[in-house]
Amino acid sequence: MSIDTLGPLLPAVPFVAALLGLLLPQRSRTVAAVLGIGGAAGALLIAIDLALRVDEPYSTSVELVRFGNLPVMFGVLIDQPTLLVALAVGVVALAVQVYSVAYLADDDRYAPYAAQVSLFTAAMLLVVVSGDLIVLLVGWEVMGICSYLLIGHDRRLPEAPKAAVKAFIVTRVGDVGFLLGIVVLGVNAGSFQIADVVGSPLSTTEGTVAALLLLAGVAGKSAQFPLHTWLPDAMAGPTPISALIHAATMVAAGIYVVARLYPVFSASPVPLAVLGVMAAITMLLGALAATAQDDIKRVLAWSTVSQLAYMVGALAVGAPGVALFHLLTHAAFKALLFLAAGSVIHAVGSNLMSTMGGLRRGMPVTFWSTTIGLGALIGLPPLAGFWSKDAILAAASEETGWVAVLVFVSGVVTVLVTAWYATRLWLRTFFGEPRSDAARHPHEPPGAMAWPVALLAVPSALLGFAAFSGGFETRLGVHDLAHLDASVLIPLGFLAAGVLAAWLVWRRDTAADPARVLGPLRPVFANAFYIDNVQDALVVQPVRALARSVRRVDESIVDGAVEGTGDGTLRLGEAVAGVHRAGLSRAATAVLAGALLIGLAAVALGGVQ
Amino acid sequence: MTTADVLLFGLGAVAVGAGLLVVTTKHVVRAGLWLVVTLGATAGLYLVLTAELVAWVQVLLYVGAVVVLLLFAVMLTRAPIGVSYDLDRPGWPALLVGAGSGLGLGALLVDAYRWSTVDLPATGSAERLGTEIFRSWVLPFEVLSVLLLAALVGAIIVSRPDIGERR
Amino acid sequence: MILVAVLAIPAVFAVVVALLGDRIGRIVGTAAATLTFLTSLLLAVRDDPDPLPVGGRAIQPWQELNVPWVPGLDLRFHLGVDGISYPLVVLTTLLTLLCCVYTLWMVPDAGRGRLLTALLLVIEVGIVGTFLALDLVLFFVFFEVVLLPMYAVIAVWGGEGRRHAARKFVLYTLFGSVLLLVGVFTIVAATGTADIIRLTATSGAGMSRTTQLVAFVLLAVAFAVKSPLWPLHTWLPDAHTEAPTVGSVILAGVLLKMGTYGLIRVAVGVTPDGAARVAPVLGVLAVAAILVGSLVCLAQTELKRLIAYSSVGHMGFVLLGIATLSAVGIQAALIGNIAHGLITGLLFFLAGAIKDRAHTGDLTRLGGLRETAPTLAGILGFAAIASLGLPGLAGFWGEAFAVVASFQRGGPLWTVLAVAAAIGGAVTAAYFLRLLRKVTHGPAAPSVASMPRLSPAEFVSWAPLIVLTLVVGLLPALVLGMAFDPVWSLTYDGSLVWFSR
Amino acid sequence: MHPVVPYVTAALLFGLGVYGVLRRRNAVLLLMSVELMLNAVNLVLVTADATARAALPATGQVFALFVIVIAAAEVGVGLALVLQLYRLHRNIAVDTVALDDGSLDDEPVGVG
Repeated sequence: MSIDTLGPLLPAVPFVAALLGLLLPQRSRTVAAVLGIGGAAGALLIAIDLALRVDEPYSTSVELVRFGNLPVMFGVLIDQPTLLVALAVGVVALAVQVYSVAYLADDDRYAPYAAQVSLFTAAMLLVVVSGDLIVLLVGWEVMGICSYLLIGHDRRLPEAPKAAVKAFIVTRVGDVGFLLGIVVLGVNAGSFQIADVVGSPLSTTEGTVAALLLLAGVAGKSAQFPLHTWLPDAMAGPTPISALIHAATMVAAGIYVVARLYPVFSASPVPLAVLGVMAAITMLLGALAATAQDDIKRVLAWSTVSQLAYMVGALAVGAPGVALFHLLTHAAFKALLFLAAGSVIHAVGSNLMSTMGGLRRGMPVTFWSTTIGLGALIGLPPLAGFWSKDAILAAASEETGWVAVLVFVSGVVTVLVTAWYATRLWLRTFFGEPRSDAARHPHEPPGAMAWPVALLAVPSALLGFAAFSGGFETRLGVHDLAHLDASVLIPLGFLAAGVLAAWLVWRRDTAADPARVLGPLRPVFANAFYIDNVQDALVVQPVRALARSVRRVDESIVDGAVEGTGDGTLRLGEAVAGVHRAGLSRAATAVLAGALLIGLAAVALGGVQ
Repeated sequence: MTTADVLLFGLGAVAVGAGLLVVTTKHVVRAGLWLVVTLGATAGLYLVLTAELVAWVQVLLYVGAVVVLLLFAVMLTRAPIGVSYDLDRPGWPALLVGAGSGLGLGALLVDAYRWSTVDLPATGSAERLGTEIFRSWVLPFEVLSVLLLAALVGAIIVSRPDIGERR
Repeated sequence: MILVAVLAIPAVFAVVVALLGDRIGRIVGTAAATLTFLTSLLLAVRDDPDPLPVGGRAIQPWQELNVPWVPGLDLRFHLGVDGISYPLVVLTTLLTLLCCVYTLWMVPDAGRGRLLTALLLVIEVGIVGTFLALDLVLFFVFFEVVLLPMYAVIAVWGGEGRRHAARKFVLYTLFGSVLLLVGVFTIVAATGTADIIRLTATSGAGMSRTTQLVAFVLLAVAFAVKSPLWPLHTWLPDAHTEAPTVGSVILAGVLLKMGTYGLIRVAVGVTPDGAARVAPVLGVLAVAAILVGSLVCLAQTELKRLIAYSSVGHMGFVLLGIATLSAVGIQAALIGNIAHGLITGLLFFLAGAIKDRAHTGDLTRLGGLRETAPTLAGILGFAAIASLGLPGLAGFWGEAFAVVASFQRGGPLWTVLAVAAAIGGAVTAAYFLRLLRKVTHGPAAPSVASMPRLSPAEFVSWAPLIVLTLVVGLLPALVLGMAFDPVWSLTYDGSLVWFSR
Repeated sequence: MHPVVPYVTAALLFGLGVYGVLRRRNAVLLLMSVELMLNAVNLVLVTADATARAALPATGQVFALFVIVIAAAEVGVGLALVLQLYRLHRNIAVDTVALDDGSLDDEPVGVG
């Protein structure tokens, strides 16, 4: 089949699977599973086929609708990074679908779940391949709704609906900026095609405004400061969802879109500076918050926030290719970590690390895959994370300007903190005495859960070496992606320090939580500097109060005015009737006086002619 | 100033004076009597204006019947013979409207006729008026008779409590 | 002759249905509605297949009927359909058909069902007539025909406070119609003709700028009452809350569109200069409608009232689109109309179903619907998500491109309006998700404990709306393809920046 | 003769009649004032016979007769009403008569 039809087919296959899945009655699990996995596998195969056959970027477009002089074209713009990201999405989606079959074995609403995951995959692929900003926005928001639906999937968790609404609202607030950014670009370029938008000349002010507006949407979707508060709460969703949506794909979409529209951002220094500052703050914020979490999924969530900040940092220092490289490696090892965490939770029955401990004997496969994942996360040399994080730090060091310095410094400090919380997680989960009876005799998860985890361990380990192959580098548009030289020693030093510190603190009392060392800072980190409460106080409560007052105003004044006119006329009627209810004599006087006045008027007017 | 004018002036003054007393006297019965004087003066005016039949009809009907009827009413409603002080209401609206209309009309008519003179028409004797009425005014005449009949029957029904018991 | 048929069939059958027995009446009424729907589809057939494009702003109706109606008063029975009115006519006939099907099984308790069906057919005549009329006086006549049957529907089959609501609805709309009448007379007196085609072609046929301004203001206020623009909207929540399910669907689905359609066809078409001068005010009020509508919904506690106020918000977007007076804006308004008709129609069907089953519309006493009635909860979720303007569903195009049009108009005012409208979109998402969390999520509330299953009537009447919302969302060209040329000519080749001309 | 004299007399009489109607509380005196007004009108009619050029001769006087007849009928009915009013209220003060609130329908105040 020609690549022109393959392009649009990429999002179409999972979309069709999703539609069919949604129409199925809820009980048919097997059909739903087949549809889900089939959709994901189909997408992956198409991605692989496209990756093999496409070597230079091509685009197709057919006019979807024309608003005045602004056409909206449905079509694809496929270039090398697109295919790599599409591959990553395909792999992770397939792994999650397979994993979910076993993970949600006891869940009776599996069919809509699988369909919603397929719908999500379709939306993500649409964002990845779409050549038109409006169609990209369609995928962008459908992803948001799927994340809302899937977070609220688990009925047993009371906080799930609230987390789902929060996730969607925070991203939707970001998307207001995203829509306005697209509108600015579209109106300026006269069309929403990415090629036209990137090509058309932008005045600096307009470019900066558009870039900053897009940044709002990216900050919302990729959980960057200040719109990051929804991601930790999104852990209320089932774990495979956290792996797919809140680790690998959706949150990475923001980074991907910035990379795709990079000329708009690099046109003027201001957006890059904002990116840099945002990255620096979020990196540290995420890492520090992760150190004090007791729930294993929340640790990984905060780690995702900080890793995404790395990618944003790479974008800030003018290296979109490196950011995408880290995106790919992060997708692999973070999905692995989440799925492994899912297996651990499945075995232990609770998310809290305080109830785990000593699981390495009972769950060897999960133990080793988590070790690889954590190693990649902290940037242990042979693993993928080391190469991509090192590339970011190298890019930051080569770039001049305060933004690069800021990114480099915060990057290096974050390496230290990441190493610390990763080792803490590793030790508390798999070493020391089991702290609950479920942890005493853990069992390896069933095959359908173990295999995806094992498969994902492969790219987490080996993807770094791909940086050496020429083809991979050209695809990312970066010259020497991976290089070993003196500058790599600095992060390695910080890494070793972090691991050692965590190990030493843990060794003194294997049962206790190393986070106790933080002392008074612990609650601050646990609540992520109370940003969530601040946001709630500064934004949510005032809006609710405004809503109540607007409603009161609307119902009392505007409606009051209308009802008032009604009652007013009634009262006026009664008043006039009252005047007429006079005694005989007053009436007589009135009549005769009236007659006299009319006579006089007649004479006066009559006399006028 | 012919004799007619002098008579007109005199009788007019008498009529107006008596009228004033009708409306201002405190004695109910005296008001009735002053009314008789006014109507008589007006009858005189008609005579001066050569309207004989109207004058005599006036005297016959008005003074004879209507005033007597009014006096009957005064007696039936047991009006006090002497002075009674509750006869009048606040004067200013009445004065305002009364004077306004009287003087207004007067001014209008004075402005209309100034001091022009006109000769008196042929005497309105009985047979002239009779032929006139029964030649061109027969229909109003008949209607009026029906009206009179209806009015008096109505008056009887209204005034007698035992006829037309509604409840 | 299809034009006459589309009006004649419902009119005649309305009388027939009123005379028949209850059950048969409703069946015959539904058959009539089906026939009208099919006939309305035939309206797309053009009189002459390839019309030579006549320049300027003239309307080129696909089918036209121009016959003297009252020669003495020079009134003409002038009907015509084109790209702008066709989708609205089809939407009207479809919604009326669905409502008749709904009343086929879900017999309203008060009064006799067949009278309700008959009234629906009469309302259909009025609305379709308004969309087809190309003569100002005829437009006003059909505009008024809708009023009394709607009053009857609300007053007889409504909820507890139906009398007050119905009275308020009629008097408020009548206030608007009086202004419309004065506006129509001003135009006819000034130009001597009531023919919309000629008036649009000559852009107000020589009316002086002040008369155009006065005429536009009168017409705009009348249409603002009908398609509720913010300060004139307070009849809507009461009417919608008290109306029976079918009444609310028709009221929200198409009655509001008469206002916006009138604004496009009559106000902007006939008095463009007046429109250009009043457009900023209209824009500001439209954005106020969006913000106030969505904020009030955020604090609303009754289900149907919330959906009614959401209509104020959505129509705010449509009116913003119209206020920009550009081709993008008016096309956004047109698809916003259709989308709102479909989605809010579905929402009111659902709200009616929930209220009939749970006997309460109070959000605090509803909850956990998805535990006891998963399909109903699922469809409510779909409708709410469609209504909050999720891209990929019908609601998105109208709202997004209203923002685009407002931004494209340029200037500080319109940019601020665009930003405010976009923020309104976010608040819309907030209150719809709050609605879903309160109604569907959480443990099953006692009022929702025993929910009877969905009856076939409900499925049949809702399915077309769901499918159409998805299809129009994915393929907006269905609605906008045909509307492009008339809108392009209506707005002086796309960018009616009048005063710069 | 100078018509202005009877006209002015009539006008003054009419003014006095109006004054009387509005001033008097006693129903009978009210009727007397009405008689005054009617007489004023009659006087104008008769005088008009002399001054106006009418198509038919002596129309003024004919109308004067008709007015007298009507006046008689009016006084008859008026007095019947006054009697009934007196029977109901024991006094015939005009300003206690309320026009609409149905106070006339209540039971007559003890006869005698």
